[in-house]
Amino acid sequence: MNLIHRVGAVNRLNEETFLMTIDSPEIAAAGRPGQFVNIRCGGPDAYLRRPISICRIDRERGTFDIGVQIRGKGTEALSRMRPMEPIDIMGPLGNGFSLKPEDRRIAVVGGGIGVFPLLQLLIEHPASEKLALLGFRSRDQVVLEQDFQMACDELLIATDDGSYGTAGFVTSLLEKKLGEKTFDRVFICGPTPMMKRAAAILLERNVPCEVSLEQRMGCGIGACLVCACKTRAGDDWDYAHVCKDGPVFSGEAVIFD
Amino acid sequence: MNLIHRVGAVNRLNEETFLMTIDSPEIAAAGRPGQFVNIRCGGPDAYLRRPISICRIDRERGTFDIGVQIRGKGTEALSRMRPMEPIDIMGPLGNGFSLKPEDRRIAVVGGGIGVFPLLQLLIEHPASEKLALLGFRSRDQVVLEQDFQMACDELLIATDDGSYGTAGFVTSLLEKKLGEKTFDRVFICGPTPMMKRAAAILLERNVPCEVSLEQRMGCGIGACLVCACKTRAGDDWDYAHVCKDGPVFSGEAVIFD
Amino acid sequence: MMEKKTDMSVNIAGLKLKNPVIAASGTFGFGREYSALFDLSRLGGIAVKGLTLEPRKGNPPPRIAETPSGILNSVGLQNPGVHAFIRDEIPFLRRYDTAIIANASGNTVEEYEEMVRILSDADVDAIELNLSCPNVKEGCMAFGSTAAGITQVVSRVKPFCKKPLIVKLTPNVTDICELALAAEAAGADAVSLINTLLGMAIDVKTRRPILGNIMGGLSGPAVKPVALRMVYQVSKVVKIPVIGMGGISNGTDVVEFLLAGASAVMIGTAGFVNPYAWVEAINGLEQYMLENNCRSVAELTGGLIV
Amino acid sequence: MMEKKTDMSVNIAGLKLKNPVIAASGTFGFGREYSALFDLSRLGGIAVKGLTLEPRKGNPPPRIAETPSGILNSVGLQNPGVHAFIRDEIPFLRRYDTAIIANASGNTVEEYEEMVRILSDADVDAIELNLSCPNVKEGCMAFGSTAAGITQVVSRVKPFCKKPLIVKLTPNVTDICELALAAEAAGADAVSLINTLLGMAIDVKTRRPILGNIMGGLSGPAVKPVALRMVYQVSKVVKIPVIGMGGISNGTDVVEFLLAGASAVMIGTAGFVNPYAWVEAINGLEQYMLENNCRSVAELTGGLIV
Ligand SMILES: Cc1cc2nc3c(=O)[nH]c(=O)nc-3n(C[C@H](O)[C@H](O)[C@H](O)COP(=O)(O)OP(=O)(O)OC[C@H]3O[C@@H](n4cnc5c(N)ncnc54)[C@H](O)[C@@H]3O)c2cc1C
Ligand SMILES: Cc1cc2nc3c(=O)[nH]c(=O)nc-3n(C[C@H](O)[C@H](O)[C@H](O)COP(=O)(O)OP(=O)(O)OC[C@H]3O[C@@H](n4cnc5c(N)ncnc54)[C@H](O)[C@@H]3O)c2cc1C
Ligand SMILES: Cc1cc2nc3c(=O)[nH]c(=O)nc-3n(C[C@H](O)[C@H](O)[C@H](O)COP(=O)(O)O)c2cc1C
Ligand SMILES: Cc1cc2nc3c(=O)[nH]c(=O)nc-3n(C[C@H](O)[C@H](O)[C@H](O)COP(=O)(O)O)c2cc1C
Ligand code: FES
Ligand code: FES
Repeated sequence: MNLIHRVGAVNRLNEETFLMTIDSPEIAAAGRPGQFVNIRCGGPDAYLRRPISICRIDRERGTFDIGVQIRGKGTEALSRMRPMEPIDIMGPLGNGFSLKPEDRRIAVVGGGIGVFPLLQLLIEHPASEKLALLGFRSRDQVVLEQDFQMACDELLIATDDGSYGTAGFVTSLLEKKLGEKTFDRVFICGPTPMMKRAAAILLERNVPCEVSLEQRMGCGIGACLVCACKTRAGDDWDYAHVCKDGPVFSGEAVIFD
Repeated sequence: MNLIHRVGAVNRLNEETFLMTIDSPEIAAAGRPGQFVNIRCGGPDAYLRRPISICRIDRERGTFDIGVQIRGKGTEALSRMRPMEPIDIMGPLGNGFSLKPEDRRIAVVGGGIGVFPLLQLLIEHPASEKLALLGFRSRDQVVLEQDFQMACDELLIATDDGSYGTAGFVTSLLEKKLGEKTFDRVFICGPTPMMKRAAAILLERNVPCEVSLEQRMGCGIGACLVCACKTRAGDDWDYAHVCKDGPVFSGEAVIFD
Repeated sequence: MMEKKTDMSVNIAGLKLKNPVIAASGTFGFGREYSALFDLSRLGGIAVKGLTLEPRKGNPPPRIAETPSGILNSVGLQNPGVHAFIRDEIPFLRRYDTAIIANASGNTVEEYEEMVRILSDADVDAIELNLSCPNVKEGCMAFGSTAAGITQVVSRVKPFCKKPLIVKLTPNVTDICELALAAEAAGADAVSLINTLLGMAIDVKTRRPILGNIMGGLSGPAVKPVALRMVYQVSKVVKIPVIGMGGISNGTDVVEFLLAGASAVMIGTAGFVNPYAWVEAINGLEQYMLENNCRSVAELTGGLIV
Repeated sequence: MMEKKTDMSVNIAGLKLKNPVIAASGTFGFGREYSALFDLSRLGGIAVKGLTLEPRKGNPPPRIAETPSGILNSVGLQNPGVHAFIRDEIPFLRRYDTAIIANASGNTVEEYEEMVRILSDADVDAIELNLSCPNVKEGCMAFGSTAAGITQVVSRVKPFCKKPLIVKLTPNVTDICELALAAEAAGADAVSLINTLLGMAIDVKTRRPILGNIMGGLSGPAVKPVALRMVYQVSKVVKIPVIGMGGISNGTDVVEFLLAGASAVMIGTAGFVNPYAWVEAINGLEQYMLENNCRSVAELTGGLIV
């Protein structure tokens, strides 16, 4: 696996979020929606790599985009990288969302930075009808609206404070939409409470769904077993590992607690 | 003390040595020859500051130069800093060389990177006759020759392998010169064996000398006591501290062992 | 309505500090050098360089090695002796409105007793018994690494101690709680921890140890997780206040130690990298308290939710 | 004249390794994941994920926290059990020309014995007894932190052990030499050290520990000075080979551990940051040996000049 790639464009999306293009024909060719990359961000204190989802892939140009929210030392260091700088990335990693031809009508439900992996999914999914429900804290947190617009048939946005789109949680949008129609599969990514709620809503209505989980990681490839998440195993439960068994899991499999 | 200064020009002197100008009216105004600054070099692994001598001061422009040899993580990170970048420097620190009007005839004896602090000393010293004896490993290690030439009356260079100037050690040059004339004071900076030898030669002939010592440092200001060096204390000895009592010591005071 | 300002003061077994940030012993000398950089009155207190009965020269150089996110030191208690401290340094330190904590070491139990007797009559605010220095052959760690040793020293000095008595513990032990409990039982008014972790660095070019003394004490951010764990463990078992230290570099780190159970903290190594670390940590703590509506430091102490 | 190539091989009490670099237990799984990145036959050996008699689920997440130049982990020995290992993993590992070291833990002395009996009849090259895991409640650290505990376990399993027996020591003790000597006396063929230092990390925003299990084991470059010191101390007192580890990231670090007294080394955490750390360390060691005219690894072992 080649680790050294190159930073392309870096664009601020809002005060704390940026979109970074990475030049990497290898990752662009191999990457699938829902997979992630593990980035060595540098900076004196960010020892471990940071897992970041693949947000969009341009296979012709051999580049892919990541959308990143600055949270701590690592993402902060990452945000200061400049075009043309070398960047140390392992990827693509993890399993990605399912792309089944028989899923004709799909929806994505994204919250905050959880929207990022859903973009490439919408772009690439073979479904004939695609709905995107995205939730943000407020108007200034809304990102990639146009890009999502172009990648789906209908885009609905909810903001917690009502400063843009519908006021309230994206899960309410989901419930409302489910009153109107059903879906062959729904893909969810966002804060855990949101995913838990959304998955519950869908399971209740027997709509299959996939969720993309987050967990702190070590190796990023399945060797160290630190990125555990609780999943159903028959009548019992077990720990699966987000980096290798996920980050995408079927909604029924995950035990949110 | 203001810690944040700005990198000016950075010029390679040879493969492993560079000269860096720092914009800092404060340090330029307060700095004296032989004093040093303590630099936070950055880079993931260079935790401590690095002590580096003041090499030249331009008080009008409010800048000073340092000459640095790349040895490890810190100096390596320092070498990658670019003009206009902010740089975290404590200084000026330490005591510096004596600048006595009664010292009419002086010589400096420098070896390798030990030549750097001697440049500003030559520039600023009030003596009427100034000799510079500089030793390097080989021709490609010779640095700042012109600058030294302009700052003294006579410059002699020795190289270990004879590829430039006189073949042999700079201490041999010193012995030869002492056969011709004497000096009111001699200033020495370089590898420990060289300083030990030079000081011995001079003490034998009752020529006062000053040596600039190196030691690994913590605080850089005299509080932590890590930068100990052995000095005479009456009939006994004691540990003095390079950062506060030095880096310049009188040749008689130091116990080289 | 009057706005209630955040109260930063703490009271450690009778030792009143205006804020919980103390300069750690051995990293701050007797304050003179840092007084040129900032007003020492900003500090909660100053634990002065480790004192012994007689002056000590300390260990051969090099006395410091850089390690990943930390340092090793092997100063070996170089100090002018307790009498010179009282004569030359206390008057200087008293010019500032900050607590003076005398850090005392001895080679024998008798010497510890003598030190405590002398310091009890000196103008210091507390005595910190260093039972944990890894850099000297006799005394110190020898006493400090067993509960019996701690009991022996602390119970011996306690009757003569007229100041709050802080016992400083070494982390180089199997069970730090046992040591803290021994100190408490023998009369310590507080414990401080951690001193340095014994470590070593090697130069592959020369094939020699970097430190003149071969081994040295590890401090700085690298040790913070160990220090935090020990503060957490100890503060759960003792009733006396715990002063936490080990790798603290800023206000966030201070809050972590308080949450883990510390009543005050000390900062050392971080000051070598950032000479304003102490002041910035105080400011950072205050800001955290304001942002989180903490009225007092005590509200944070032991506030970890588990 | 034939040029003599540097000989990288080592022999640890009958365990022959083509080079002294082993993947540390728990950081390398059973090799499958890294086999996609490089040829496992490059490695001197692989210490597989810590095994127990029964499958174990391990501790609740989060199981990792980043610390300055290191990490804390609290995996808690999640593993499929020794039988699944023998059935499913050994055949895979045997495809590569590298030594298989089975890392074994037990809750009781009986379990340790049972593990050693089972693994003695399995196709592994050595057994590493994990007497030092800080992340499980019973067993392990409990036995591993006293000489008596080590003596008890090691002398119990030794008669049944048909493979080189490596005893892995915990650094969370007052005197690591005492433990190493106890292991040696009870029949260990080698000791490996260090396991992780017990530590903790706190999130000041949530006021909770970062790890689901509150405390965890510190590893990575931060612990290197402590590990190096312990390897130095232990190798001076035992006659059996010492396998050194703790924060090794590259060839230079490997040389440091060899000079301190190690006969081989293990690398773990560094591989999370650089998945080629093991291979690069082997290359780096070889380069050092060539540049310094070392004919064999044994020439470096214990070669520190003090
Ligand atoms: C599969 C996956 C995909 C992700 N995709 C994205 C994305 O597309 N865009 C984006 O902005 N963020 C994404 N995240 C979250 C991102 O990894 C964290 O925000 C980031 O690691 C925080 O690092 P930091 O240095 O800023 O914060 P710090 O607090 O300094 O991080 C300290 C440590 O905690 C870990 N950590 C902290 N928060 C998280 C988290 N939420 N998940 C995993 N590890 C964490 C860090 O990796 C690091 O090891 C993803 C996480 C996972 C697991
Ligand atoms: C008073 C003084 C003035 C100096 N002036 C100059 C100068 O003008 N130009 C120049 O090139 N070098 C100078 N040096 C030496 C310079 O400080 C070291 O080369 C530098 O610290 C090495 O850092 P590193 O990160 O490259 O090496 P590393 O090996 O990574 O350093 C590891 C640690 O050892 C310390 N260290 C290593 N070598 C030395 C040394 N020789 N002296 C002190 N600490 C050391 C480092 O500061 C650091 O803490 C001076 C040293 C002192 C004490
Ligand atoms: C250079 C140096 C000298 C020290 N000297 C002493 C001392 O004399 N007495 C003492 O009790 N602790 C001494 N210590 C230990 C510190 O007080 C403190 O316990 C330790 O460094 C951990 O804190 P830190 O990581 O903030 O430095 C010294 C530490 C350093 C780095
Ligand atoms: C995630 C993780 C899991 C570990 N699991 C085990 C284990 O199962 N058995 C064991 O003996 N050591 C285990 N260790 C300890 C390592 O083998 C090693 O002793 C320690 O991490 C120090 O080496 P390092 O700094 O190179 O990682 C584990 C370490 C880590 C980081
Ligand atoms: S991060 Fe190592 S197993 Fe997932
Ligand atoms: S470096 Fe601290 S006293 Fe010199």
